[in-house]
Amino acid sequence: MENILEVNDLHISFDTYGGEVKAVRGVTFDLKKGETLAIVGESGSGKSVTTRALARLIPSPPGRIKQGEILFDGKDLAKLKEKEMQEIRGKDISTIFQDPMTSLNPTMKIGNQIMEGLIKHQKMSRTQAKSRAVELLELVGLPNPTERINQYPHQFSGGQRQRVVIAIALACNPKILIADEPTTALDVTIQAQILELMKDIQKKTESSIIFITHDLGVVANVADRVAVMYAGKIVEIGTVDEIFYNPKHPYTWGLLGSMPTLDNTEDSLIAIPGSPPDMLKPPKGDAFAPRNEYALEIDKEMEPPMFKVSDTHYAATWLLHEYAPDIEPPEAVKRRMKGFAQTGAGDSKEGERP
Amino acid sequence: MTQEKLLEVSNLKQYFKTGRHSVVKAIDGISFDIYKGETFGLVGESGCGKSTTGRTIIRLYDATDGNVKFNGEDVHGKKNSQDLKKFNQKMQMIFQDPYASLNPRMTVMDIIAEGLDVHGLSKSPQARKQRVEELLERVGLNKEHANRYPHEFSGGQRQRIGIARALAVDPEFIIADEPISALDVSIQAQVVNLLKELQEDHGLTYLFIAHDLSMVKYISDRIGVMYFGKLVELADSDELYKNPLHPYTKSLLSAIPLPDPDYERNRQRVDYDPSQHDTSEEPEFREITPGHWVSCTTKEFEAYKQELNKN
Amino acid sequence: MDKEKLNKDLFVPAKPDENESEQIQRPNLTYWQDAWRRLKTNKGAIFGLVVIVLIGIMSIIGPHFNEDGVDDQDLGLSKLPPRVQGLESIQWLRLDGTKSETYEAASVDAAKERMRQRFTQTDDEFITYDVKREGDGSKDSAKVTGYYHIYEAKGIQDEYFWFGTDTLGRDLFTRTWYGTRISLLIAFVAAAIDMLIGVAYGGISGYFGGRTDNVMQRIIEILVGIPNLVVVILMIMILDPGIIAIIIALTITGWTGMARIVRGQVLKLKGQEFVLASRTLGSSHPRILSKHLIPNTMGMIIVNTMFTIPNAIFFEAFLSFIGLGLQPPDASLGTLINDGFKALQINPHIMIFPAIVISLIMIGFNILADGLRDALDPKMRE
Amino acid sequence: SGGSSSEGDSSGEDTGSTEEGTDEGTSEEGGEASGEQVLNLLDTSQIPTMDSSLATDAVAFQYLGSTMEGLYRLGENAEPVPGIAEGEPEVSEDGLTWNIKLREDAVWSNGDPVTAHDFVFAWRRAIDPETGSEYGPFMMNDVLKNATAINNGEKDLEELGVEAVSDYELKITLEKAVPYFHSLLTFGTYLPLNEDFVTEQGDDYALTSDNLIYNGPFVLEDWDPKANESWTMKKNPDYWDAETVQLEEINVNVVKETSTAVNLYETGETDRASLTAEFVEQYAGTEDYRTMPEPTLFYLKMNQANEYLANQNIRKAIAMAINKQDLVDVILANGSIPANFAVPVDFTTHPESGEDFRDINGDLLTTDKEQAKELWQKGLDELGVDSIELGYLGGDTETATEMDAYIKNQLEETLEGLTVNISSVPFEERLARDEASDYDIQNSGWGPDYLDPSTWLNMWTSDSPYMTMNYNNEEYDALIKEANNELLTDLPARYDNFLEAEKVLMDDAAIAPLYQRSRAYLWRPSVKGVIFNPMGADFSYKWAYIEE
Amino acid sequence: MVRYILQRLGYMLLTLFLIATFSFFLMKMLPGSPMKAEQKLSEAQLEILYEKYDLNDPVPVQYINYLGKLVQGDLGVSFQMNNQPVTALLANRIPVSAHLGFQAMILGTILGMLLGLVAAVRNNSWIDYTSNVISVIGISIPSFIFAGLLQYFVGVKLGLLPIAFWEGFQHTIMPTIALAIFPLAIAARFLRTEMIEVLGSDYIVTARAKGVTKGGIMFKHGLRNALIPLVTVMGPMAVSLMTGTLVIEKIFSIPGIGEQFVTSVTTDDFPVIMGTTLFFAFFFILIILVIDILYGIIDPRIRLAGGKD
Ligand SMILES: Nc1ncnc2c1ncn2[C@@H]1O[C@H](COP(=O)(O)OP(=O)(O)OP(=O)(O)O)[C@@H](O)[C@H]1O
Ligand SMILES: Nc1ncnc2c1ncn2[C@@H]1O[C@H](COP(=O)(O)OP(=O)(O)OP(=O)(O)O)[C@@H](O)[C@H]1O
Ligand SMILES: [Mg+2]
Ligand SMILES: [Mg+2]
Repeated sequence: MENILEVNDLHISFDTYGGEVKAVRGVTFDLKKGETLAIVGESGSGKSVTTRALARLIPSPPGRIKQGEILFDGKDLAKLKEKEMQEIRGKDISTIFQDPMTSLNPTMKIGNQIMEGLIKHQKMSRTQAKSRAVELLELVGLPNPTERINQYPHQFSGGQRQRVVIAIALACNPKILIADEPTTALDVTIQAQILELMKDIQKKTESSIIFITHDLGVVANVADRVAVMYAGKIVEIGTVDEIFYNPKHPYTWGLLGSMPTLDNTEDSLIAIPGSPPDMLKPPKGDAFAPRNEYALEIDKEMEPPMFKVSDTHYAATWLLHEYAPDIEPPEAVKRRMKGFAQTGAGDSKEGERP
Repeated sequence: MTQEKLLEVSNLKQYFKTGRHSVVKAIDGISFDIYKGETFGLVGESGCGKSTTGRTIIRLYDATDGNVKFNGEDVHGKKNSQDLKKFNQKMQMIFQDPYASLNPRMTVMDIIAEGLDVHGLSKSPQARKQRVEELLERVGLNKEHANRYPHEFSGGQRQRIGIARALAVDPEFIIADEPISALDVSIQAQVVNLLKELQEDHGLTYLFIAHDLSMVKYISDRIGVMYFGKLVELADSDELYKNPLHPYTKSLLSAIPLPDPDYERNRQRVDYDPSQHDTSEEPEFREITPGHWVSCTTKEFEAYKQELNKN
Repeated sequence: MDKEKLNKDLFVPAKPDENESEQIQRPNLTYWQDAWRRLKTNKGAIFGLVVIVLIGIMSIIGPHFNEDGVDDQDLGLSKLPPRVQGLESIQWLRLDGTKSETYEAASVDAAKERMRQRFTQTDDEFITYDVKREGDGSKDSAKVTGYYHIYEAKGIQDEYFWFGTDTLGRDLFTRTWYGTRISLLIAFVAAAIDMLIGVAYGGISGYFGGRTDNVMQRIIEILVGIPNLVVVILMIMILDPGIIAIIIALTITGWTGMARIVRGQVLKLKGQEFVLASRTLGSSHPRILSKHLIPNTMGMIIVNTMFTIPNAIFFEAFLSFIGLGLQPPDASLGTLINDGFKALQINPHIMIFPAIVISLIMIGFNILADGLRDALDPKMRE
Repeated sequence: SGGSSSEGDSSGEDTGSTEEGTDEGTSEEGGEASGEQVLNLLDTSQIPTMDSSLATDAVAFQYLGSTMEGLYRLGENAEPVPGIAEGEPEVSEDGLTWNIKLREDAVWSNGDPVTAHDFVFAWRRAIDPETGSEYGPFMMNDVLKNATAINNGEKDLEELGVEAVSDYELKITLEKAVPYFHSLLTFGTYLPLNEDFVTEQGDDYALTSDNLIYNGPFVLEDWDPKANESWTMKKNPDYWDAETVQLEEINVNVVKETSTAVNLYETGETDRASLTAEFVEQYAGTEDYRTMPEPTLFYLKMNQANEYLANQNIRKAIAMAINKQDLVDVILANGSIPANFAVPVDFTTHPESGEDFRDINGDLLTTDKEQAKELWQKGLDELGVDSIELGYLGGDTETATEMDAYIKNQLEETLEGLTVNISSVPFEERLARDEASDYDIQNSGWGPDYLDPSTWLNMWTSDSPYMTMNYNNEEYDALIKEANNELLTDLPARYDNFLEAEKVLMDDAAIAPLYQRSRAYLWRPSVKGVIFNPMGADFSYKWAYIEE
Repeated sequence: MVRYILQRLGYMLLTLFLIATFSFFLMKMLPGSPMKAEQKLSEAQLEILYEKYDLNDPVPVQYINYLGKLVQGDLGVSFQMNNQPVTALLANRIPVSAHLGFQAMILGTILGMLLGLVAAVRNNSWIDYTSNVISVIGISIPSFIFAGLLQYFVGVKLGLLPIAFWEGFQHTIMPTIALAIFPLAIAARFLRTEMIEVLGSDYIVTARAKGVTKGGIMFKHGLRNALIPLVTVMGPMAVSLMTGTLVIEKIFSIPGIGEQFVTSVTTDDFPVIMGTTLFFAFFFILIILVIDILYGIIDPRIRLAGGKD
């Protein structure tokens, strides 16, 4: 399948008074046309920074892309000028941000915020843009769009605001839609509606989506492929089934284990102990090691490379090395893996999916 | 049930005046009891009045109507500041946003010790320090953290600080207002585990507010479902999950995303349409089977009974 | 992948590190101690602080640098320009004890004559001329700058007035520092009033809100509505003019701006969860105000104080100007500038030095305030 | 203008007479006028009123004087010259009845003739208590017959000692033979008013230049104090002596800031700017710089209610301890002269010898620090104390505060054990405290109201309304009383009484004279013929012209 | 909205009434009386004068009379200014002060905002530092010094602009500049601080993500959101500038209300003091109201109705 975006060995740092924060430390992935790639990972693992870098929205200073390339349409976005970038943003690459409460300008009417991109990129007149904005609001399921277009963000509920943000992002039929935790602030019913909406729209417009979240339930719902990030790196990447039913990285195990399922009967959840590393001084070796109960001595010495599990599935953990002892994943994960084996969903499954 | 009632909420109402003539009925006549030692979960969509319920119970707001009894005493009747203080010591709250609930200009030591200071619970600075360190350890932090500021912690750690603060005064009852919603999944588990542990060790009673049903189900003994300021269903957590009756509860359950791609591919979401109810009759809160209450009209009542019998 | 290079022995489960080495033991400091520690690491703020402290020290010891007292008059030494040992030779500094003037006239001689009139009215023994342009007889064609060596003319050998003297022949160095003392005092008093009354009033008004707030805000409106001047004049009846009167005049309305700002902030903060948390712990109102709300408005309070201080300094000057302020021979920077302003064209030194000091104070306060604001915010660590 | 002047209170009087004024081009023929006859002037305050009955201050009298004509106006040597009056008055033997013929060619600017009725109306209006005039009673009580009683509401207006014998003849009856009445008649309060016009205007009278009519050398235009701070005086073509008047136009702007005035002078936008000491240094010696001495005295009032100041030696010590020469040279720097007296230089002359008052009495209370110290010690011994603390009430203007600081320093340096605490208060406040006798020492000033030594000496009697310093000297009181009653018709003897009284006053050091003021100005040299009057607060522009 | 404004106007009347009351009684406590002249008036005459100006009655009666007249819009006549009606006096002088203050306010605010904007955008660059220095100087050096320097150099030395008086636009330039320095400094400082914060907020990133240009970001998105604190400080400043400034009016000989007011206070001209005070208070409260309304316009989140108890 055609790659619409390729990211190679991306490094991003922030220069702060405390020193250099290495937020992203060598991220490589690609995005295919029409697919949804979910990026999961803990708070601070570099999800947002990575994706903001794609639209060159890293505040600079203090942020800078230290190295790596972002290939889109044959252009390396990492090296484009701000002016050229302005042409791409909103038109080819759109972004939906995490917090619907703060990502809309509180003093500007909703309509104007939607129209802005249309007028700039599609060279529409105001009236054209306006009717398009109404269309978009209808599309994202807002009732009374003609009236609401003249209202301000505070007059919208959280779910409605998030839809507006989505409408803005969709305005110019972008080739890539980056959704940075678009539903974190919403309650489940609204979240479900929005996820459906996004899938619908993706079907219609054939756009590719990068979907950031740390809610694995949401990932399971939307993603075709999943990348798991930890401490500025992708530690595991694969199809959604591979990640959920055959996870290889202990961090992925931790993530999967910490979510209770409705039939969970265990006394306690599998929590990942400790807190994420300080990106000012990322630890030597495997960044996850200090919190990893399956850590090997080598984790303290050396960073693991990406081991290939299947054509689509890679993971960066020494546990996959041939020298590594056989380590049993936790019960909950094993249960999943069992199910995976039963359904027979394997590498072949990937091929069946669009 | 023979369990001892710790908290009795009856017909509680909380209206907010938002304009000269407009009133928001944030909670509109809800009643439930919480038993000693249990965890009572309260779920519902954002803005349905969960936080308001918690805050009204702990007297952050003065109730518009109804009453709350704690240990048999009317909470809202108390006016004397001495009584109030005692009450504040017995009932505590953990807040939704672990960061916003910590004063950014206080050290963790001072934050946790605030309750001690207010209630004069520590005799000397040493005792105070010791108590804080003890609390920090109990919530899984270490005593070096006492001199730091809230922003220096991760979300999970912050929420632990909030818990330590609540524990400092040795409460019997803790209202946890969405204590995990703002946290990372991997951290949520830490906090939930901690809350459970504390409950076992100290016999605490929780009112656990959340909108994430899977987590609530995991931690709660009984669950109340709120919709638009009203309690629409209340049951044991397993019962509620197995036999949701009220259409809103069904809709809510159907919307929870599960970390299982196969399940998700086949998920059928149920939409809730409030207009499906018969509006000619004011719904009442009725017990369908023992311990399973639903807000319904008489007709619905029958229908629900039927439904349960079928299963 | 170089499997060979990897040590097989390392592929064993790691022993968990019990000693959390990353935990740095931090000294047991209170919020304020910690703020001070942070302030110390801010170079700008320290510079500001040093400037203010130096000026403060000078205001105490400066008046004693020479024998001249604040009110030692000698009309014979009236309006001498500044002269500083060692800097006399640096022309552009103009600290060589000469008065200079440039005249344009029809001819060089006419200009010189004008100069003589201006400086001595008699002879030009102590005047040196610097002819800039030879005249051709037409109007203003010649241009001459003259330097009048007034110290020599008056036979002053080894006395150096670093900032010059004023009309009464008082040493301006002494007076400037003495005035600085009073201005600083007023600045601090104004800041203190802001802090005490303004913060408390605004805090209470915002915290209790509702009717209390409404009444308290109307009171402010009334206070601001009644012109200061009326109130101030009224006070002459009760008090004699002087520093006490100034302070009271400042007290009456000086704090209203601060009160407004604090109120606004408190209104914003009082619904925050950490305040609610404190309430659920049973904290009293004063405790919530003083421990939670006020510390979190500190940034605004400090920024506002930066404006209060110059306002107070010039309000004092204005009071002196209408006769309610300092009584002669006392001086403040404000009154010195007021006085000097009149003679700006002829004897600029009378105003320039106090103006420099006041600017230094303000610059010092500003960067100190910026630093302080950061220091008081624990988030700004590092 | 009378009253305690305030140094540097620039809204006060602009009086003075210049050397130029006396030695060139002030005769009625005037000098050769050439160039555009437009004068641009500045004043330090708005004209508070143009109603001659209500006018109280120098600025008002200035513009009344330029636009109105009374019976007489002051000539170049401060002598009354006929205005509306035709020639000198006819005075009765006892000096109580004055008959004055009026010229018949004088008209108001609305065409009405100026008649004797206009004077009767104006004077009655001024003394009518309903009018609320301050200067009416001040200038007329005890002068015009029945004025005091009328003003007190005890008699009818009609009983005032003035009547129109015919349209052009005025008969004035006095209470007593006031020797200086002639000069009083030049005063603004004695100006005529056109009854018809004033009544017609009612409350609007004199609110703006449109609510006024004029009979003087100039007419006022564009004056509206509500709106503007500028006005214009145009030559009055209907003025009876219009041919003497050469100036076509005088433009006046209010400028209170000296530096602004100087800047305006520099750019040629004004022909005159008054200078404060700071600017004197810059302009002294230029041809534009002029100083104008005036008969205004400044002195320290010492309140004898204070037990220390009740001691004559202490007072004398204070009076002698201040170096007045330095004060005028350095601080004022405007030509003011040290005062060692209570009646100023160049004010009145002896009716017989024609000698100046000052030349006869000479210096009476001079600076002598040595003697001051001795007297001080003596005073302290008498009082049995070794230190004294005194309050000092000063003005709040620039020069005033500087001067007060200087005086404090002088006193404290010379007189051991003396502490002086200065209170600088606004002018109004100082008046209030003066009235309440609420001071120890007060820096005060006085300008004359008429040409007679009594304008200086009357106020120091124990029963004078101005006696706030509790000075009481029977000898002095007797001398003044005699001069104002028995000796009214024996002018030389009266004059001697005044001379004697001044000696008594100075010997007592009742006040400590400081200086006789002079004013420093920048004057365009081309402006000639402006007369400076010692009183009545007036520059006379009637004879002024511009010579290019 | 209308309702809210009416309600606020109600409060305003109440406040004005209280101010009138307090000022009235304070005024009665001022030393001296307007009739205290250098020349002593006779008792009888004083009596009549007091009668004429209603000063004879007991103070409470005077107060009632005053209020009665006030309600009819009659502010009385000036004692010192030849019985000029106070309303006419104010009506003539206030526009001048207001004009000057307004110009200075506009000039200062606009320049200050530009400076603040540039400083915020080029945070920590030399422009930023320059802007800071200008602010500090503007705050720490009083306007009369700028006025004096302008007058001397621009007026006298260069002869570019008229030195004084109020006779047309040219004449307003220098006083406007001198007066504008302070608001300029404040505006620059406040806007810079706020703008830096706004530029870091999420919706700015959203706007950038749409491809909005730098200018659009700054003016369409940033400015309006950074305006609230600016409006808060500039409001009362506008009042103090527009109600006359003693020093500048004096230096430039401008027939405004500031100078007039000081004179009236020092001469105990009660009706003028009262009139000016009431006007000042009215203006002040009005501006506060306008600011509150502006808040709502600038930031639709701030609901006017929320301004009640
Ligand atoms: N402006 C900045 N200055 C300094 N450090 C930054 C900045 N922005 C991000 N970082 C750092 O970069 C790292 C990655 O941040 P990022 O926002 O990408 O996390 P995330 O994975 O999106 O987390 P979340 O789930 O909380 O959104 C963090 O350690 C963060 O502290
Ligand atoms: N102080 C208040 N004034 C006016 N309305 C309020 C106030 N507090 C809450 N409300 C309203 O009451 C309703 C219930 O609010 P509440 O905070 O209890 O919801 P919630 O269920 O806790 O929602 P969430 O899950 O988002 O926390 C909401 O519509 C809210 O807007
Ligand atoms: Mg993020
Ligand atoms: Mg809530």
